[in-house]
Order: sequence, then C-alpha cells, then structure tokens
Amino acid sequence: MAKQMHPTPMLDALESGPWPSFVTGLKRLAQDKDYVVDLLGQLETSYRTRKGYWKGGTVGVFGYGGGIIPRFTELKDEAGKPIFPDAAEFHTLRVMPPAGMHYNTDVLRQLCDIWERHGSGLIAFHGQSGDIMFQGATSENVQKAFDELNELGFDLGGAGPAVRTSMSCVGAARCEQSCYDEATAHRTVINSFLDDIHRPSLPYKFKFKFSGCPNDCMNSIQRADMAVIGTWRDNIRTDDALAKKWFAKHGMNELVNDVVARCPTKAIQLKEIKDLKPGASVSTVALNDTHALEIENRDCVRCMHCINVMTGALAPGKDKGATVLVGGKRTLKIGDLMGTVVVPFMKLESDEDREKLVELGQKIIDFFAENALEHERTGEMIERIGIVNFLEALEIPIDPNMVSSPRTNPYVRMDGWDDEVAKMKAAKKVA
Amino acid sequence: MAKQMHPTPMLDALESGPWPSFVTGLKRLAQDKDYVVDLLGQLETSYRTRKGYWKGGTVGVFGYGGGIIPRFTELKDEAGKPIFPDAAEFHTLRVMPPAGMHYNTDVLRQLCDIWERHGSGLIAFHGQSGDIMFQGATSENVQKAFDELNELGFDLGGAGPAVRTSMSCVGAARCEQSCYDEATAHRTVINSFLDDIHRPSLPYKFKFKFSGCPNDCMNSIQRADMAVIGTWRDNIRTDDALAKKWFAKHGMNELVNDVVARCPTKAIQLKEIKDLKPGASVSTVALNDTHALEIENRDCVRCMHCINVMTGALAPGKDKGATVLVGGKRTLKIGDLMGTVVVPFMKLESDEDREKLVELGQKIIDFFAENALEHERTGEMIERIGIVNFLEALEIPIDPNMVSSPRTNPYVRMDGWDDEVAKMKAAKKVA
Amino acid sequence: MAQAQMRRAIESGVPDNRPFLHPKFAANYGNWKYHDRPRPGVLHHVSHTGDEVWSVRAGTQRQMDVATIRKLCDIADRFAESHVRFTIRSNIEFMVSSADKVAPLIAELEKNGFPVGGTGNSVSMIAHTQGWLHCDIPGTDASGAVKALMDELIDEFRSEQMPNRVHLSTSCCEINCGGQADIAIIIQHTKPPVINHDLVANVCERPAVVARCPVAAIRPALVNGKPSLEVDEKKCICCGACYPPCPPMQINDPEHSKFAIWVGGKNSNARAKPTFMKMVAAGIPNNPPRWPEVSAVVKQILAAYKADARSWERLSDWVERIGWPRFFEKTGLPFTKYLIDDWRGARVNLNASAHIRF
Amino acid sequence: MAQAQMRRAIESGVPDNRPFLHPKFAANYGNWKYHDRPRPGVLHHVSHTGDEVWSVRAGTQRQMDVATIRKLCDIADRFAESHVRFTIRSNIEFMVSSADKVAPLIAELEKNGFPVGGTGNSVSMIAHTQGWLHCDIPGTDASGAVKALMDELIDEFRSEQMPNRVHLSTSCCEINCGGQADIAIIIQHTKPPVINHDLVANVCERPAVVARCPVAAIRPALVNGKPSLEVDEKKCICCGACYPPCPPMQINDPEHSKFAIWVGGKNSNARAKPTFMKMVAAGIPNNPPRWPEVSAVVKQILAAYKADARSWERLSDWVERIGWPRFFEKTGLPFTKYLIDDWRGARVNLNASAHIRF
Ligand code: SRM
Ligand code: SRM
Ligand code: SRM
Ligand code: SRM
Ligand code: SF4
Ligand code: SF4
Ligand code: SF4
Ligand code: SF4
Ligand code: SF4
Ligand code: SF4
Ligand code: SF4
Ligand code: SF4
Repeated sequence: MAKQMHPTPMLDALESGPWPSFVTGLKRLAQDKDYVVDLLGQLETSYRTRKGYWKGGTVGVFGYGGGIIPRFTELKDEAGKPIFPDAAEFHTLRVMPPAGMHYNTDVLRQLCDIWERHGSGLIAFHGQSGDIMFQGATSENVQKAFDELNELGFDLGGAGPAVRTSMSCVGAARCEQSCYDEATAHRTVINSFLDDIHRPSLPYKFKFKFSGCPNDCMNSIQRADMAVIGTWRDNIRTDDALAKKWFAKHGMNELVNDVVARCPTKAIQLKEIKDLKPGASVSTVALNDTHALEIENRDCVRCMHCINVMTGALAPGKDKGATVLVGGKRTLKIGDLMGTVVVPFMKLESDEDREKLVELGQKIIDFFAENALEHERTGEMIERIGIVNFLEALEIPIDPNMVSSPRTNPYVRMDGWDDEVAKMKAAKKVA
Repeated sequence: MAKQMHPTPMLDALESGPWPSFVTGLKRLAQDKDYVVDLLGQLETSYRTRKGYWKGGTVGVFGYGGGIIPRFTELKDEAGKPIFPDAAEFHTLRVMPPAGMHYNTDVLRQLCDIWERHGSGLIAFHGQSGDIMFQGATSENVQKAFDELNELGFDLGGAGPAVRTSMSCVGAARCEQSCYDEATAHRTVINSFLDDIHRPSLPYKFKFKFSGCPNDCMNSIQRADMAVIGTWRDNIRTDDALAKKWFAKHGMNELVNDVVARCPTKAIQLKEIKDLKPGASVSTVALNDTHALEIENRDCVRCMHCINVMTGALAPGKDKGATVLVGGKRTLKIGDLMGTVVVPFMKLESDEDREKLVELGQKIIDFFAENALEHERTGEMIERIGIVNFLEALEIPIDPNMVSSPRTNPYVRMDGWDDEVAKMKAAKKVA
Repeated sequence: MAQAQMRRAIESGVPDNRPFLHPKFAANYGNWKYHDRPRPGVLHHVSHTGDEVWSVRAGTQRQMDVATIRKLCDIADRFAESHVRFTIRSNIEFMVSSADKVAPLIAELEKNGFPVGGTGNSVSMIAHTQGWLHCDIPGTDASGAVKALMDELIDEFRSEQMPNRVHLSTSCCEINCGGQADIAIIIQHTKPPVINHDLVANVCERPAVVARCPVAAIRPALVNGKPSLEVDEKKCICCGACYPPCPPMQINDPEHSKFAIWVGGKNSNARAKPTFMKMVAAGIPNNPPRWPEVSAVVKQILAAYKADARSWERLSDWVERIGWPRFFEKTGLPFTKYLIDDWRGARVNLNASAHIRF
Repeated sequence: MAQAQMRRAIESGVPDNRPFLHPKFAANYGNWKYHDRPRPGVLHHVSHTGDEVWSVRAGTQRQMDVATIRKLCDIADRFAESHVRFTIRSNIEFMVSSADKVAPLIAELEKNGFPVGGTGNSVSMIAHTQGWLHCDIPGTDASGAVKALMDELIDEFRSEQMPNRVHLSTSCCEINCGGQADIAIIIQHTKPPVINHDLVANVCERPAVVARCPVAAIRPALVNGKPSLEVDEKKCICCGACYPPCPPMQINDPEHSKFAIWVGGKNSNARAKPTFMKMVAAGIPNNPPRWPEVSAVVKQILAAYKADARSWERLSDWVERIGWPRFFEKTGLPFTKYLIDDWRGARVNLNASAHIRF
C-alpha cells in the first residue's frame, strides 16, 4: 500500500467512457508505488495549469551514449524542492522491439516483471519510432532495468543524433502483399549500425523504415531518412477463381467505379473476353464467362489500389524487390519533406542482396556524417546540395523514375551534356 | 532598282521548301530599297558567324517615352564604319492592333503604303505581345511613319517598364465559348492606361491579356501580369439535338473515353435516361432514346473539355463573367510563374462591370508601382511579399478558390485567427 | 572504481522475431494468398497452402500498466494461442488458427474493456505522443486528448462504416512526432517565446539556438548586462524550435498555445501519390481534461467525410474530388487568410489555373 | 525650335475593331452556337439565329513584305469578303458567308504559296521571336529556324492527324519571348559570359547588373585599374540575364550557345490545370541556315506522340499517362542529370512516391 493519493479531479474525468484509460492504469500502479502517486500529482498539476514540468538531463547506461530519455521534475516549491519528490526522476528506456512487433505472452510477462521491479510499471507499446518505451525509472534504477532487459535479449534503441530504432510492417509473416522479407531486412540493416545507434555522433538523427509494399503501412515515406518499400518489376499476377468470386459478390458497378476508374494511370481496362489482347506486358483475369480485366503492366505504377480491392484475384508479381527513398521527415526547419526515389528497384532476396542494402545505407550515412550541417536531416541536406550531387557522391546512376518531371527551369550550367550522354551510352553498352 | 545584292548563300537556302519564306519577301523589298539590300547583308553575316549585330539606343516619337525598339548596327569595319551602312539603323514601331486582330483589306493596304514610304516594307503580324511590328526605319523616319499611322487611327504600344500592348482572343466575334465581350474589355482596360503605356515609369513591364474562356487561347496564364479569363457560375447548357447528332456520329466508346473519362473531377456521368437525377445543380442531355449524360455542376471546374468535344451539345452557362489571375511571366529571375487566382468571378457585362475591372487593374498597378523592386514583375513581387499581403492591400476577400490546397506548413503566426473568423462571419451576415 | 564493476552491455540489437511468431505465421511466411474481414476487427488470411489464420484486433491505451498487459496475456493464453503483436497504431492483435475461437475471444476482450475493431474502413486508434506525461517541451497532453476523442469515436472504431480507413494522429507540440495523417491534431503556438533572460547564459548554447530558428528571428543580445537572446517578434512564427535547445525560451502558454487541425495527409501510394496534410482549422483552445472543442471539430470533419465520400476515397481523395471550397462548406469550417501558405515554395499551393468551383 | 513644330500624338490607344469585323461577326457577336471543321484549315461557325460563317486559315511567314500582304489582300478581295484576321500564331484567317466560296479560296491560297491548315489537331504555325533580324541579344535566328522546321512539318499543318492540337514555339535566347508550348525550342547558353572589360565602365550601370543575376554570381571588380565586373564561374548558370543591361558581358557564342528542347507546356485549362514545360533535350548545335539537328529532335518527339497518344491527349496529357521513363524510351532521347531540376522548389519535381514504371 503506497502513500495517499493526491486529489486528481481532472484526471479522474479521463476514467469514464468506453476507451481503455491510461489514468485507471496509473492509479492501479499507484496502489503499490509512491512513485506513481507523485507522478499522478504532477500530471494533475499539468492538467490544471496547462504546463509541462519535465526537463532533460544526462542519464545513460554503461557503455552507451544514448537510448535513455532522462526526465527531471521542474515542479518545485520556493525552496527549490520538488513538490512531488517521489516522482522527481522519470526516465524512459527506449528498447528495440522484434521486427513486426511480434511477442508471445511469456516474453511480455517477463518484460512486465522487470519493469515492475525497477520502474514505474508503465510500458508503451510502442513509441512512434517503434521502441518499447519503458516509462519511468529513477537514475539509480535505469542500469538495473537495462541489465535485465538486455539479458532477456533486448537492447536499447536510438536517441539524439544517432541512427534510430526502426519499424517494419507485419509483412511476410501475414500479409499477401509483402514483396520482400521485411523482418530480415530490418534486422540485418539495423544490426549493422548498432554503433551508430548506441553512440550518437551523427549530425542529427537518421531513421530507417521498412514497408513490404507501396501501401506503406509504416508511413516510411514521410518519416524515414531511408525508406525501403517493397515492389515488383514483372506483371501483376491473377487468379480467375478469386476474381470471379469477387465479381459475383460486388458486381459491375463496383468493379468500374472502385477498380477501373480509380487506377491512377488507366492501366486497367474492362474488356469482353473475346477482345482481350494478351502480350508480354499484359495481365488478364476473367470476371465471368464474358468479361475480364486487362492490365497493361507497363502503364502500372504499382500503386497497389486494384490489388487491395481485389486481394488474391490480383497480386504483386514474382520478380519482387524494393524501392529506396531518401529524405522523409517532419517540419523542422524547412517544412515537411517526403522521401524521394534514389533506387527505383533492388532485389532483396538473398543475404547478398541485403548486404547491398546495408552498403547503400552505410554510404548514405557516411555521406550524411561528413556533409550535413549540425541538426540537419538527410532531406534538408539534399535540398541544400541538390539531389544530383548526392546521387553522384553515392555513385547511383540517374533514372527518370527519380523525378515526377524533368526540369521546368533553364537555370543550370550544362556544358557537360555531351560527356554525360556519352557516358550513359557507354554504360548501356556494358550492361 | 536598288544597289547590287550582297551574296547570301545561307539565306538563299531558306528560299526553298513549301513554307512561305521571309527571305524571298526581303529580297523582293531589296529590289527597290538599298536599305533592305544591306539588311540582308548583315543578316547573312549573322548566319555565317552565328552572332547578332544589333544594339539598342534611344529613339522615340514626340511626346511618348516608349513604343519604339531602336536598333543600331554593331557590324563595323576597323575604322568604326558600318559594313552595311544603308541598314545602320533598323528601328521597330510597336503598334497596337484592334482587339481580336481583325482587319479589312482597305486598312491593311493603307498600313502597307505608309510603311513602304517610311520604312523597310517589312511588317510582322504580330509580335508575341500582340503588336503590329513595323520593322525597320531610320531614326529620321520613325516620326513620319508614326504620324501617318496615328492619323489612320493607330497608336504605339508599350516597351520598357510600362503597361504593355494587350491581346484578346477572337471570342464573341466568332467563338461559341466566349463568356464575355473580350474586345470591349480589352479596349476599355488598355485605353484607361495609355499614360502608363506611352510614358514608361513602372518598376518593370505590366501585361494584360484577355481570353474569353478557360481554353485560354491567348496563353494569358503564363504570360500576363493580369489575365482575364472568361467563365460562368451557373449550369452547363445543353442541346439534345446536337448531342444526339454527336452521339450518332461518334458512338459510345468515344463518348466514354473522350468525354466521361477525361473530366478532371468526374463531374460527368453516363446514365440511363430512367436513372437521371435532375436537380438544381445538375445538367442533363440525351444521347439517344435510352442514354444521357448527367453533369453535377458543383463538381465541375469549368475546364471546358467536355464542351470542347461536344461543342453546342454542351455550352457554358448563362451567368457569365471572368476569373482574374495575377502574376504570370517568363523565367527571369526566379523561374517561370503562372498567374494565380485573385478574383474567382466577376461579371463583365455592363460598362459598370468593366469599370470595376479597370479599377482592379488600377489598384494592382498602383500597388505594383509602389511596392515592386526595380525590374521585378508582379509575380515575383507577390512571391516576395506573399499573396495574402497583396490581397489585403487590394482589399480583396479571401476565397478557397485561390488555393489548390490550404497550407501544408505550420510556420505562420496566427494569433489573429479569432478576429479573422469574426470578420468573416460579420461580412457574411452583411452579404 | 564503480565503473569497473558495471555490466558490459550485450549489443544484441533488434531481437530475432522468429521465436515470437505465431506458428501459422512462421509456417506460411511469405506465402500468403489473400485475406478478408469476416467482421470488423477480424482479419482472415489464407495462404497458398490453404492454411488459415484469424487475427483479432483490439484497442489499447498504448501507455499500459503491467496489470493491463498481464490481463492481455491472460486473454491470449486462454482464448487465443499465446501469440500477439502490436500494430503501428498500438492496437494489439491476437492470432488464432480456427474460426470458432474468434467469437469467444472477442467476447472476452470486450468484457475486459478492450474494444475490438480498427480494421478496414474504420477509424483506427490515434497515433500519439508523450505530452505532459513525459516530454520536456509539450504544449498539451497526448494520452488524455486521445482517450477523450476515442471515447467519442469508439463506434467508428468498432464498425467499418467509413469510405476508407481513417488514420488520426495527435501531437503535443508543433514538432509533430505524431506525423502526417488523414486528420492530425497538433499544437500551434500563437505567441513568440517569453524569454527568461536570467537563465539563458547558463543553459543555452546561444549560436546553436540562433541557428535553429527557421526564420532567423533570434539575435544574441545583452540583457541587463548578461548575454542573452532577443527575438524579432515581427519575424517570429511561433514555431517553438528554439525551445528544446533553450528551455528559457518558453514557448508554451496555457492560453496562447492552441490546437490546429490538419487533414488529408496520406502516406500510402494507393491511387494518388502520397500527399501532405493541410491545415483547415486553428485557434482551438487547449482545454483539458477532455478537450471537447477538439473532438467537436474532428467529428464535424468525419461526419462530412462519411456522408459524402465515395467508397475507397481516403480523406485526401475525397477533397481532391469535391474541392477545397466545398470542403469548407460541408464541414462548416471558416477559411481564413492564415490557411493560405506563405512558406517556401508556397506558390505550388496557389491556384494557378482557371479551375474554379461555383 | 524644331520640337515646337512637331505633331502632337493622338493618344487613341487600341482602335475600335467594329469597323474591321466581318459583317457576320458583327451581326452574331456573342451569339454563336457551335462550330465544326468541314476539312483541315476550315472552321464553320453557326449562330443561334442560324447564320453561318466559314473561316479559312492559312500560314504566313509572320514577318511579311508589303507585297505579300497586298497579295493576301487581293485574295481576300477576290475570293473572300475583304475581311481577314490574324491568329495569335500569325496565321491569317479569311471569312466567307457561304460554303461554296471555301474551295476556290483554298485553291487560290495554295496556288500562291500560302498553305491552308493549322486548325484542330494539326501542328500549327510556330510562335516565334526576333532573332538576328532585329533583337539585340539573340543567340540565333528565329524566322529562319521556323521556316526550316515548318517546311518539314507542313504536312502536319495541312492535316489534322495529331492526337490533339500541337503548339510549338522557338526563342532565340533563354529569356524565351516565345513562351510555354507543347514543344519549345530555346537557346541554352553553356558558358559564362565573356567580359569585354574595356567597355563595362562606360556602358553598364554596375549595381543594376549585379542585381540582375539570379544566382548572385557577379561582383564589381577593378580590372586593369578600371571599374568592371567579375563573374564567379562556379556559380554562373549561363542564363544571359546580365547581357541585356550590360552588352560587354557577351553571353552569345557561336559554338557554346546551344539549343534545348522543352515539352509539355500547356496553357489551356482543358482537363488538367495548365502545366509548365520541361526540358527533355539539350546540347543541340546552333546550325544555320536550316538547323537540321533541331528539326530531327522535334520530329522524333512528334512521331512518338502521334503514334502513341490517345485522342484529345495534348503532349502533357500523354506523358502524364505513359510516364517520363517511357517518354524517354519512346523518343530515344537520353535522360541525363542535367534534366533533374535543382532550382527553387525543385523538390516538387522529384518523385516523392513509390509510383514507379518498369
Ligand atoms: C517518444 C516519441 C513520441 C511518442 O510518444 O511516441 C517522441 C518524442 C520526442 N521527440 Fe520525436 N518522438 C517520437 C517519434 C518521432 C517521430 C516518428 C517516427 O520516428 O517515425 C518523428 C517524425 C519523423 C522524423 O524523424 O522527422 C519525430 C520527430 C521529432 C522531431 C523533429 C525532427 C525533424 O527533423 O524535424 C524532434 C525534434 C528534434 O529532434 O530536434 C523530435 C524530438 C522529440 C523529443 C526528443 C523532444 C525533444 O527534443 O526533447 C521527444 C522526447 C519525448 C519523451 O519525453 O520521450 N521528434 N519523433 C517518439 C519516439 C518513441 C520511440 O522511440 O519509439
Ligand atoms: C497491421 C498494420 C501493419 C503493422 O504491421 O502494424 C496494417 C495491416 C494491413 N494493412 Fe495497412 N496496416 C497498418 C497500418 C497502415 C498505415 C499506417 C498507419 O496506420 O499510420 C497505412 C498508411 C496510412 C496512410 O496512407 O496514411 C496503411 C495503409 C494501408 C493501405 C492503403 C489504404 C489506402 O487506400 O490508402 C492498405 C490497403 C487496403 O486498405 O486494402 C492497407 C492494408 C493492410 C492489410 C489489409 C494488408 C494485408 O493484406 O494484410 C492489413 C490489414 C489491414 C486492416 O486493418 O484491415 N494498409 N496501413 C497496421 C495497422 C494499423 C492499425 O492498427 O490501424
Ligand atoms: C484563332 C485562335 C484564337 C485567336 O484569337 O487567335 C483560336 C481559336 C480557337 N480555339 Fe484556341 N485558338 C487559338 C490559339 C490557342 C492557344 C494559344 C496558342 O496557340 O499559343 C491555345 C492554348 C494552348 C495551350 O494550351 O498551350 C488554345 C487552346 C484551345 C483549346 C484547348 C485545347 C486543349 O485540349 O488543351 C481549344 C479547345 C479545342 O481544341 O476544342 C481551343 C479551341 C478553339 C476554337 C475551336 C474555339 C471555337 O469554338 O471557335 C477556335 C478554333 C480552333 C481551331 O484551330 O480549330 N483552343 N488555342 C488561335 C489560333 C492559333 C493558331 O493559329 O493556331
Ligand atoms: C518582339 C518580341 C518577340 C517577337 O518577335 O514577337 C519580343 C522581343 C524582345 N523581348 Fe520579349 N518580346 C516579345 C514578347 C514577349 C513575351 C510574350 C508576351 O508578351 O506574351 C514575353 C513572355 C511574357 C512575359 O512578359 O514574361 C517576353 C518576355 C521577355 C522578357 C522576360 C520578362 C520576364 O519578366 O521574365 C524580356 C527581358 C526583359 O524585359 O528584361 C524580354 C525582352 C525583350 C527584348 C526587348 C530584348 C531586350 O531586353 O533587349 C526583345 C526586343 C526584340 C526586338 O528587337 O524587337 N522579353 N517577351 C515580342 C514583343 C512584340 C510585341 O510587342 O508584340
Ligand atoms: S506495407 Fe504492404 S506488405 Fe506491409 S503490411 Fe502493409 S500491405 Fe502488407
Ligand atoms: S496497381 Fe497498377 S494497375 Fe493497379 S490500380 Fe495501381 S497503377 Fe493501376
Ligand atoms: S479563349 Fe475561349 S472564347 Fe476565346 S477564342 Fe479561345 S475558345 Fe473561344
Ligand atoms: S467542363 Fe466541367 S464537366 Fe466538363 S469536363 Fe471540365 S470539369 Fe468536367
Ligand atoms: S510532439 Fe512535441 S511535445 Fe509531443 S512528444 Fe513530440 S516533441 Fe514532445
Ligand atoms: S519560436 Fe520559432 S520563429 Fe520564434 S524565435 Fe523561436 S525558433 Fe524562431
Ligand atoms: S527570345 Fe531573346 S533574343 Fe529572341 S526576341 Fe526575345 S529577347 Fe530577343
Ligand atoms: S549569365 Fe546569368 S548566372 Fe551568369 S553571371 Fe550572367 S546573370 Fe549571372
């Protein structure tokens, strides 16, 4: 039985209503922990005054430079003493999850036990970067908690100017759209940069994210310095049986309005079976005895839409791999940036393929480390130096898939044009 | 009979081939004019050396500060004497055409006679800004030519940092798409700014252009500081007889692929007549006894496409007027700029309506004169100061039709939000 | 020496997920054929071998006490097959290998207060951030605002009645750790930072702070004889970027840190390319504990979208079709000058065409 | 005083066009109903009153000698009704009020070397500029390049076999008075200006020139003791903007002033919003008198467009459908790094999506 609760009329208002309440959870913890009693006291104060009361500091675990988010209270009385002394320190451990965020109950219970012993008992599954966030430990207990978590097979994630914890979608484990083994790629890449995770020394943070297909369930395009998004090069696969089942259920109107008309490039056409024009780049699938869909795969931009609607009846091709985009991030300080294509396609099947992905990441991070200004992300760096300089430094060949349109502005010095054309032609001959 | 021709082997190569040859024309003039003999000599030199040989200077007519483009030869011998002395001066008079560039043969012949007397005999119908360009007169003859042209009812156009000559499409005179009287608007507006045309004193050039509908046959959006583009507010008009005629000729496939599928906002649907849902904002037109088109005019963005394809069967509404866009121009010095919407709709039927257009132009030019930097166009000025400041200075109310999307960036100070909302609500109550 | 005794970390990195995979996932890894949703909250995946697995999705409060997690483990052990996973939106998924386990599992989850849903065309759980609970720079709370809003949206979480999936996010400062979303709820400061000049000299690395300001509004200055900083309030856009590196530049304000609502962020490549979200409402008070004004605006937008969008239209697709003038009309939100972009490259957001809707 | 004797201008401005309008135009002003094209080069307009008018369009060389103009007047008087107009592309139009006048008029025009066409889905006359004939800053000629190209495209002018109308422009320097077009042919300088330092002090207002450079590459400098200018050649993008205000900064070069080709500029609002043109080829030599290399590239592009675009697709619509990778494939043009934008806001031209074509 812990000390007496502070009155929390405002937080109490968050206990009613049907959605699970974190306040109820905290109160449950407060039954045993003075720590959480005082945490609730400070949080209630924030609710009342509409102010935050945490400040940062320096707390870490032995051997690492990052992975802990230290929090010290600023809510003090006139003598400078914490008003809620038991919650004066409330540090978070960022712990990297298994790819795809799979667990069994056994490991979850062990994580709970550790955190009940050394921390507040509050765990977030997961932070927006993917970490399991063990929220609330004193400076003293941080190392203890880490040691036990680490023994269980877990390791700290990133914080500060470091490579950060990554996320990958459920992908191959359950999803029919998966175009590569997200989990293995994720683990292989991240575990190649552990030093850059644990010992922050980059100009600023660097994030990888892995989505198995262009649905991008990991939001990688807007949030990753390097986004790896699955795709395929050959034709969309088809299954007549599932297509007929779909058509029987949904009918012609839905087919036209939801599938054909929504293809962004008009690559899909509704046809009578007798009018189908099969060809090397054409996929066809029968809807009933008379009608079929015909897809010109050279016009398809792999947006996923038709495949999403008619799952199984249409499916990504077999020649799978991934597109790599660089430079996504939030607003600071030139405005939100989406990642943009730097490698239109790479295979990701074998260990060697994945090694190439690691090498690409390494090259990008090296270039970033050497060329970014302090507190500048990859996207901002590229904006400043120009994508072409970036690509040239990385020795990545230019491809029109990297642009949504060629230049609309004549302001460029181009006396190297002929040389570039000659180089390109030579390269093509070799390939 | 003029002096002997210089050899022009390169220019001669432009006499063959089926397209009318300006070289042949020049040679014809050279038969009578030493002036043109030497012009050909200099031009041939340019072709040979791939260099231009004209430089500017100051030549004008009495009372005006602009409208003449002076040209003096730079092709001189070692003693500094012109190599082609008879063509040492080759000035152009920019003369404003009648709106829509209509002529009768009588006036054309008179223009020819004047120019044969005082100039080279070479006339361009028309320059890219719309002027009739009387190309090639000596300094001495410029005034003489102007006096006669002026007596005939013509006046000089703009050059330098001035309001420029304008263009309007054939529009109401012949075109069924015309949404206002382009010629009257053109003439009314331009003739209100003659002082700003004839006595250049703006920061830089200012161009008006007038197109009768969103087909924008005058390319106003990319070339006019102030573009006046016809449009309408009510429903698209329809004509069953013409629609049936069109359908009988073109058939269902063309209807679907060329009309329905190309509507940028899917405002048009193909329907069975029995399924039509008429309504206040709906236009319908029968194609045969069973099928019809249904247009939701609230979704229509007045792009013109369906009306273009099925001219007469579909037509602009009756509540016509114009959209005004500001800031279009070429590349110098921040890149090509299209005009952007500042007045989504204004009526242009009565003299009072046109007076309002003149007032708008006046306000914009006044603001431009006071606020633009030297050699800065309206588009660049707006880019620099922000469209909102521009609109507020002009007291034009904000409208979501001015944007293709609201802001994607949080970087704005907005403590005036509540006041703005209150102002808007008050304005709505008044309206 | 204390340090010598300390345990050296095993730099094991990302753990192998194989031991945690549900057996059906492991057996059919990379070999799934299609899926359907027998009911909201349930995904049914079928593999090329004919294997089947049902995943039942339930909402959580993300920041969970150990009792809640253990309760979820109990349910997983008794009603499912002891394997769970979390989604990117902090929903939990229970996997079972036969259809008849689905209903009892759902019943047990609901009985214990875990709403089942969040799949397909529902409003899923809100991606959210730290807020007053933990962050050092928050203008508001996150978990509380999310709890209050999810209470109101729970029917939409439990059903699949939206035109397409709806993803929400909240963020407790303008940095926006919550990210782009169909609807994003983000603090927007409206006054420049108030500087505690006594502290600047000790706490802030002044050149770094100056460099951090996106509009170069900060100058080093001497205030009362001490080195401090000074803000050009005309330039300042109240972004708060100076605050993390220099806490004496207090940007948060109980009154003037407001909420803005953004719509139309879409990250998937389905149909159109990914789109940035756009600000459509602002000046909404920061009103704990339940932020009713925020919920009201979000519900207004959701109602208009639900009523008017066609199937498969995400929020951005819908507005793309109906246009922004109609969006503001249908949601009843005011369009003010502040919603016109004026930042870098703002011109691309202006209407450079005669495409107008009346 | 000489001036006192001079005639004072009548500031009459734009003349009234009513006296020049064809009578049918005047009578049906603002009252037209529809039109069709009985054959290429002929527009047939019908008014709401049932009135009809036929307009026959013919190509000219724009820069015409008076004999040519008088010839056109003769034809108008004898075969038409003495009213003509010029189009924005310097084509001339003859109006007649009965169908039977059309064929003889066409025959007479063709006989006199004026090709009839340029309507509908044809390649119309090229919008062009002054060049060596008159401008003070040209890198090439305009009329000559246009004559040479129109000689090659005349069949496309005379017929309507393109997917949609095709508008071309040529410009004799990077300023591009010719404007955005489906295909634009524009001088692109490739070397910084060569400065004649002896002349700068006398001829150029140095601060104005410095201000004119879009990349701030020009600095005032003392050269041989005289005030002159200096160009940072690393920064210089060879745009030539410094040349008009300062002719001693010679940008034109017989060898290094090349041609670039741009495609996909569309000004009409039909279907998509207006689009900027994009550079797709460069390094093309400036080769008078007939510029065969320019014609070759233009014809390559036109051939690909004609073969592959669907009806009503303007060049920009076509590429929007097939994508840029395919455009370069089908036209056989090389895509080099110079075609990737790096100017202000260049990021909007990058592919911020996983939309890829294989
Ligand atoms: C904890 C977390 C929010 C959450 O509750 O989930 C979070 C919390 C903070 N973020 Fe974040 N960010 C978190 C995910 C993100 C994401 C999402 C992502 O990674 O996909 C983003 C957007 C993506 C991106 O990187 O741009 C994000 C963009 C930022 C930024 C802006 C970075 C930028 O370049 O624009 C900052 C500011 C900075 O780093 O200077 C930032 C800074 C912070 C700091 C460190 C505030 C600060 O500067 O002191 C916050 C610490 C809070 C705390 O007390 O724990 N946080 N932050 C997320 C990390 C948990 C985890 O490890 O799993
Ligand atoms: C479980 C999860 C991935 C994970 O590893 O955690 C997931 C799983 C699936 N997603 Fe997703 N998506 C998940 C987050 C996302 C996100 C990111 C997010 O939520 O922030 C996105 C991008 C959102 C955006 O565009 O801003 C995302 C965009 C999609 C789409 C594209 C939808 C669209 O039309 O734009 C699909 C396709 C579809 O709906 O059929 C999709 C489809 C799917 C499918 C149907 C894939 C499959 O065949 O199994 C999965 C079941 C979805 C369902 O809920 O019905 N998933 N999906 C995530 C569940 C989040 C949740 O709990 O609500
Ligand atoms: C005569 C002229 C206006 C003038 O006052 O001079 C004119 C006249 C007509 N235009 Fe135009 N347009 C004329 C220049 C333009 C221009 C500007 C240009 O040529 O530089 C444009 C914008 C070009 C652009 O987008 O970059 C233009 C974009 C259109 C369009 C939109 C085409 C599209 O699909 O994008 C139409 C609609 C159509 O084709 O049915 C159109 C339609 C028409 C119609 C059919 C209007 C009508 O109903 O009478 C006229 C007959 C066109 C024909 O040639 O078949 N006119 N038209 C111009 C003839 C130029 C020439 O000699 O070739
Ligand atoms: C004659 C003409 C080309 C033609 O052969 O048709 C022309 C010729 C010149 N233009 Fe132009 N422009 C002509 C229409 C245009 C247009 C088209 C238009 O008006 O619709 C444009 C693009 C629209 C625009 O205004 O942006 C145009 C954009 C320029 C520019 C770039 C302006 C800018 O702000 O980016 C310059 C450079 C300057 O003014 O500094 C320029 C400058 C010039 C100068 C004065 C060169 C100079 O700076 O010395 C040229 C004089 C040539 C001469 O010897 O006559 N000219 N110029 C056109 C005017 C004829 C007429 O009055 O009808
Ligand atoms: S990103 Fe693609 S592969 Fe991954 S879970 Fe989503 S839909 Fe499946
Ligand atoms: S995946 Fe390809 S074919 Fe299917 S809708 Fe997207 S672009 Fe069209
Ligand atoms: S702009 Fe419109 S009204 Fe004017 S000529 Fe062209 S189509 Fe006709
Ligand atoms: S004019 Fe309107 S209805 Fe017709 S195609 Fe354009 S947007 Fe669609
Ligand atoms: S959004 Fe801002 S306040 Fe909230 S967690 Fe992220 S950094 Fe902290
Ligand atoms: S709030 Fe933003 S704009 Fe204002 S001073 Fe701080 S960093 Fe600069
Ligand atoms: S494009 Fe350049 S060279 Fe040609 S007329 Fe215009 S300003 Fe002169
Ligand atoms: S050519 Fe252009 S970039 Fe080079 S110095 Fe002159 S103005 Fe500057």
